[in-house]
Amino acid sequence: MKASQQRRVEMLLRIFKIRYFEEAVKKQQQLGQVPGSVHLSIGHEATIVGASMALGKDDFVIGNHRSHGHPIAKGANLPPLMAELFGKATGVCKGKGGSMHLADREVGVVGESGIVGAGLPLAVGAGLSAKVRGTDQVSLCFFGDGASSEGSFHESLNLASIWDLPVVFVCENNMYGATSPAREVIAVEDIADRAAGYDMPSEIVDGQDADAVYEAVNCAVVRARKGSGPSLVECKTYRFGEHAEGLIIPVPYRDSEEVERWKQRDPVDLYRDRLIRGGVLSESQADDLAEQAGKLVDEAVFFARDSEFPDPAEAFTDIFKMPSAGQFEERGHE
Amino acid sequence: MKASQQRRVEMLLRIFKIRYFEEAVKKQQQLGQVPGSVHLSIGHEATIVGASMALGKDDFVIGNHRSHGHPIAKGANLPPLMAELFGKATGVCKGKGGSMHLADREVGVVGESGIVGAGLPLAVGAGLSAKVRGTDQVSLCFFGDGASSEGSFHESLNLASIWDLPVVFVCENNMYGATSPAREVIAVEDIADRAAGYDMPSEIVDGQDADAVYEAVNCAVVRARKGSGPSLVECKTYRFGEHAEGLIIPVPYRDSEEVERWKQRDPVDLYRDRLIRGGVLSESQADDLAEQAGKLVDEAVFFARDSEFPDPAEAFTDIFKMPSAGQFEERGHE
Amino acid sequence: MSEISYFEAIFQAHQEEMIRDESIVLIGEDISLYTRAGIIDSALEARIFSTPIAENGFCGMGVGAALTGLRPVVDLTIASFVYLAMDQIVNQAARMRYMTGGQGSVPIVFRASMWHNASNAGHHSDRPYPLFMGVPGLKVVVPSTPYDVKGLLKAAMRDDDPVIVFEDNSLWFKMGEVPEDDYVVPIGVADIKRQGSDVTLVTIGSTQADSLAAAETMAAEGVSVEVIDPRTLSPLDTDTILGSVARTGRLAIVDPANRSMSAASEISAIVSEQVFDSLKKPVQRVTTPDVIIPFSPALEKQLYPCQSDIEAAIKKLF
Amino acid sequence: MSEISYFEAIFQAHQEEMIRDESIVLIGEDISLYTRAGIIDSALEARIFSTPIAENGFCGMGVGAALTGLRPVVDLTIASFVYLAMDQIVNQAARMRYMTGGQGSVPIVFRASMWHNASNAGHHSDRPYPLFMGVPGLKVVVPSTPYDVKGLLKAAMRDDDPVIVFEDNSLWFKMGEVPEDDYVVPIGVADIKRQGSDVTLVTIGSTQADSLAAAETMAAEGVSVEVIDPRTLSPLDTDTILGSVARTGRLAIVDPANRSMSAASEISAIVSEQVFDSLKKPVQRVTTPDVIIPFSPALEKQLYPCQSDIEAAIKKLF
Ligand SMILES: Cc1ncc(C[n+]2csc(CCOP(=O)(O)OP(=O)(O)O)c2C)c(N)n1
Ligand SMILES: Cc1ncc(C[n+]2csc(CCOP(=O)(O)OP(=O)(O)O)c2C)c(N)n1
Ligand SMILES: [Mg+2]
Ligand SMILES: [Mg+2]
Repeated sequence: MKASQQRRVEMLLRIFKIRYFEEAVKKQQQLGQVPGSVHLSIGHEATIVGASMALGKDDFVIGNHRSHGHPIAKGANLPPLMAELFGKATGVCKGKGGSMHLADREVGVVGESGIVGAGLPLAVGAGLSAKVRGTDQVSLCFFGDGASSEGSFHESLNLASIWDLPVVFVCENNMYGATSPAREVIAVEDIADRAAGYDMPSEIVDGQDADAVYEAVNCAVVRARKGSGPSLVECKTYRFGEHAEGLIIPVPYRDSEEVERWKQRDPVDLYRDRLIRGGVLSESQADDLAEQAGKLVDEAVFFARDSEFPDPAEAFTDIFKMPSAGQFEERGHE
Repeated sequence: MKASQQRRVEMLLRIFKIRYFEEAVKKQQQLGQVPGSVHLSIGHEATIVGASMALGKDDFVIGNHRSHGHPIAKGANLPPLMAELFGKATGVCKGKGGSMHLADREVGVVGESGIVGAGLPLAVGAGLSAKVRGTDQVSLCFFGDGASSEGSFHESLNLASIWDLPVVFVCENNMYGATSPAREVIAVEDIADRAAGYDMPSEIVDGQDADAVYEAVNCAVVRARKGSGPSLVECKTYRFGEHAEGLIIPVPYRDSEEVERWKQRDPVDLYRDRLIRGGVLSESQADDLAEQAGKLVDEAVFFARDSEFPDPAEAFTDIFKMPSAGQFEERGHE
Repeated sequence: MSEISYFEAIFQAHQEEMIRDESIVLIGEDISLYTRAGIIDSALEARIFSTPIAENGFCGMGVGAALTGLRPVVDLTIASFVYLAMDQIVNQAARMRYMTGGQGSVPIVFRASMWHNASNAGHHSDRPYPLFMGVPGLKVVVPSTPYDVKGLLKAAMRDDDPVIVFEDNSLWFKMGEVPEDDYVVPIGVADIKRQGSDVTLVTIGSTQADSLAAAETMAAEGVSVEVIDPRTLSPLDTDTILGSVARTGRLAIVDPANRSMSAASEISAIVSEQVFDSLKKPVQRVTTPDVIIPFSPALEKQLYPCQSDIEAAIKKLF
Repeated sequence: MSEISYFEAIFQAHQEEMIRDESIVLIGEDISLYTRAGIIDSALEARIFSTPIAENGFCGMGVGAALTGLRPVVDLTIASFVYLAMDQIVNQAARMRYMTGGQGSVPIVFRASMWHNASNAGHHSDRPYPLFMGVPGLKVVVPSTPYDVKGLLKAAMRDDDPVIVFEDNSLWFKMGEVPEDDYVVPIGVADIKRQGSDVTLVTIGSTQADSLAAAETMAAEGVSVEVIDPRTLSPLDTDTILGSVARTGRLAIVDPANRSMSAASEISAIVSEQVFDSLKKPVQRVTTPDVIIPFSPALEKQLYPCQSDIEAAIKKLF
């Protein structure tokens, strides 16, 4: 099923939001406001938004280390996300999770994992939960080409398939896992070729085309929702920047020509132009959308910047929901 | 390539050896001579022997928990194997390994693992070793249908494929992992269907037909030896007895009709009859072979029975090859 | 009260809690046997997921289900298989609440049965609870009686945090009194199995019977031994242990795990730190030595702490 | 002698040993960078296997290769990923020699770099060496200086047993003297980094600098602190530690791991057991508290043992 025009406009807005959010994060990281290193989604926006908008509000999303975009695409408020990246108390995870763990339960983003591949079993579990509880929720898992080499990929696809769980596996295949080219470390060119080994339908789509991603994922979601089981959607995409900002990689590992070629297909421009050309919105409406997104991102940065750091004692809360006697006497030093 | 007549006779001999060995183990287990529980190969003999005889003396084999047959098929001496199962000092592993870990380096059986699926990466490593050292050795890994659900299966096949390692993956698909029917826990009927996901050739063979297994594995071995990479051979077989002798399973989980149907295709009878019908040997020659195998097994049992238990202090050796200061003061009690 | 086995107690807990709470599901290998063998009522079948052999995958599936409204009980069967699922247990189950700033709860129970002293050799004989005692966010219990295993499993299933329960295969057929009525054994509370005044003997899991027997023998020699079963190893009920040692001044810890990095080591360190001045003699650890478990009974049987080892350790305290 | 960084020392060890011994191969994620970035001579490229993201698989591959004639050095990169490969490390690498009755050797080196105090949060900040100290068959080293890391890595690569080396990311750019000539630091031998007579301070890994600084400060206050780096945690050089404590009667242990089940706990237990009568005061453990590592520097920075913590602990010993 195709997205409605209204939804497509919202998709463009969210694509803008992710792009500007990530650009702001990059800048703030360089300014020393965002501690640690950050894995940006720039280049992946069409995949992320196309897939997420094919879900309903109550559906579940599980992300990975490159997941700033996932909650945004699912409709999250930006300020708590940005504040999290700043390590502030107002962060969506109170400053405890950070860049690689931007869970936002408000919009169904259940968890994100800094451990490559670890999200896939979690997504299967969310699917199991929907099935057992008798809801029609669907669980969507984002993972990279690199993650598809982990044993957890195999175990998860098999588990989801044997019980026909409502899970959609979305591979953001950007052709590299850190510096390792997929063609050198993955025995097949298309991850989708592995779906047959789990008796699972799969589809390969242009990950720079938000509509194409939406349609493929929507089809998988419909299938999952009616109890027909999981699917694998492979989105061919590309990361425009470094593996992580704040992490030095001493030598180039991608052809600059390859990078340039992909940048020609910038998902922001592609989708903006398509909607304008298709008469969905005018150029100035598109500019308004972009401006709106930019404002929201700016506000998020201000919010993050103006928020307080958490009280050091917060380091010792949230370990257990139901604490038992005796464990937490020791505190850190000031 | 087909096996020579001489080799086929040796194959029959080894099939007999395994069958009688396992029958003896079962009996000795019941008599209390073999401690713990034992996973017998009865029913799998044609697969084990067909595959192992397709290897050369210097090739590597990695087994699993159901691996009494693997060293025998590779040409091992029976007495140290039986003594191991008795927990005696003369055992091939000095009584330290037992039934689930009958490694026998003399015949290239590098290791066997009580951890389902753990042998696959080891086999890939042996293949890597052959490649790096520039030998033409091949590494063959036996594993069950159940093991194919482990992440290690996926990781191993991918690793072997990307570097074209000389590895042959032999699945002994007996349709059950302990009490779990493959059809309920594995999303595809044929494990071989998964090979395509690793750009790997695969073949499905009748695991009760030693010649068919030999030919398929031989083909994979030739391919591996000439540097063309790994293969997957799936052998459809059946275990005639319980998952493990010495372990109580409270309810039946297999159709007795199914069990009977498979027992009609006893690999010992099938191969014996085929060789006789094919004029490879006479009935009395076949009986002689059987008798020879029986004698060797009897001798192994006597050897095991008459051997000493290890000195208790042996529990503390072989932990390290190069011990360092200070670690082993404490001893057990007498 | 009725007299039931440790094994029965485990499954009474399952059955009763599954009836009480519809969100409990069971996940594990070969567990369709539970209903087929009549161990659990077949009316509960739809909530029993008999899995492929994929420990990391199905543990992670349990975590995902726990995060989204279920209360999974995940059976790892033999404790030696925990190594395969460490990532999901440590990195995900135990950390998810914290890393999400409290947004996500992980009410999951992992069960692992320790098999040892039965010639199962190096890949099936571990007692790996110490590995999990240093994992913040995870509760670790090691029940030693039918009463405790039923009560602790029930508490674990009602807990909103992840709990890993190390059962003991060698206790399956041990009988014990269990109340007819619903009860739980609270997590984090030790039990004084025998009162005493001269020596504190902390005993973990299956070593309890030998510890109590040793206490009896020592009583005959005029030494009064207090036997404490921590039951929960994390969070540890240090109050009970420290209180006892403060009175007795003498401590031996019996722990079937390997000596190095054992629960005994941790308890020893805590006690030395907190009530050093009460200690009359060095704390004694009675453990399995640092070996891989061998197959042959001639090698294996000697390894685990037994009554005479415990008595010897107590004597060293005087 | 020349002055090089910890990072350089690591790769000098690799390069020199790979040239010395053709059977050494490197296995790990993204390590094709080694030659491409000129960290290792590109002539050695053919023995460098840059892997897919499959920790259990490639660790097991290393074990299989070690069993059949190679000497693999397997890089797990960040130490928090060890959980994924526990089965191959614990059940296979460490146990294979024993379970085969000595038929198989596993000359393998696992490397894992500990990243902490850099806002990498809960999935990338572990210091998990304690998990491996209770694993018989495995040697555990935690080098803290360029000299030690080079010498211990070389020793590990020449060892016929599996060795896991926990490097420390925060030390990468620390400089130190290293001999021009070939040398090894023997596994299992502690190093007295500073002589002293009043207090024994055992320091692990990256806490050494703060420990030495604290010792200096205390010296100014008239307290003579002996600083010992065990370097190897398993097998532990108990002789050196016990000998020192027998002289000083006072012990503090600085360990960047979480408090419960830390190396500090084990050392405390051993010391209390063996030289109880020498101890004048309870052993002090200076550790990271039992928390998951948070992302925000406001939460994280306070957690690790620092100089003032160490000084406070030393003061408690009087
Ligand atoms: C288990 C594990 N191994 C290794 C890493 C280090 N690491 C972080 S991201 C990454 C690459 C992931 O590649 P992919 O899955 O393709 O995602 P991408 O970064 O390309 O979006 C690696 C190796 C990790 N975080 N977790
Ligand atoms: C990691 C692990 N999980 C579970 C087990 C328990 N177990 C032993 S054998 C077995 C079934 C294995 O099935 P399969 O691989 O098909 O081999 P088969 O026994 O049928 O020959 C199971 C579940 C184990 N030994 N290791
Ligand atoms: Mg990628
Ligand atoms: Mg099977």
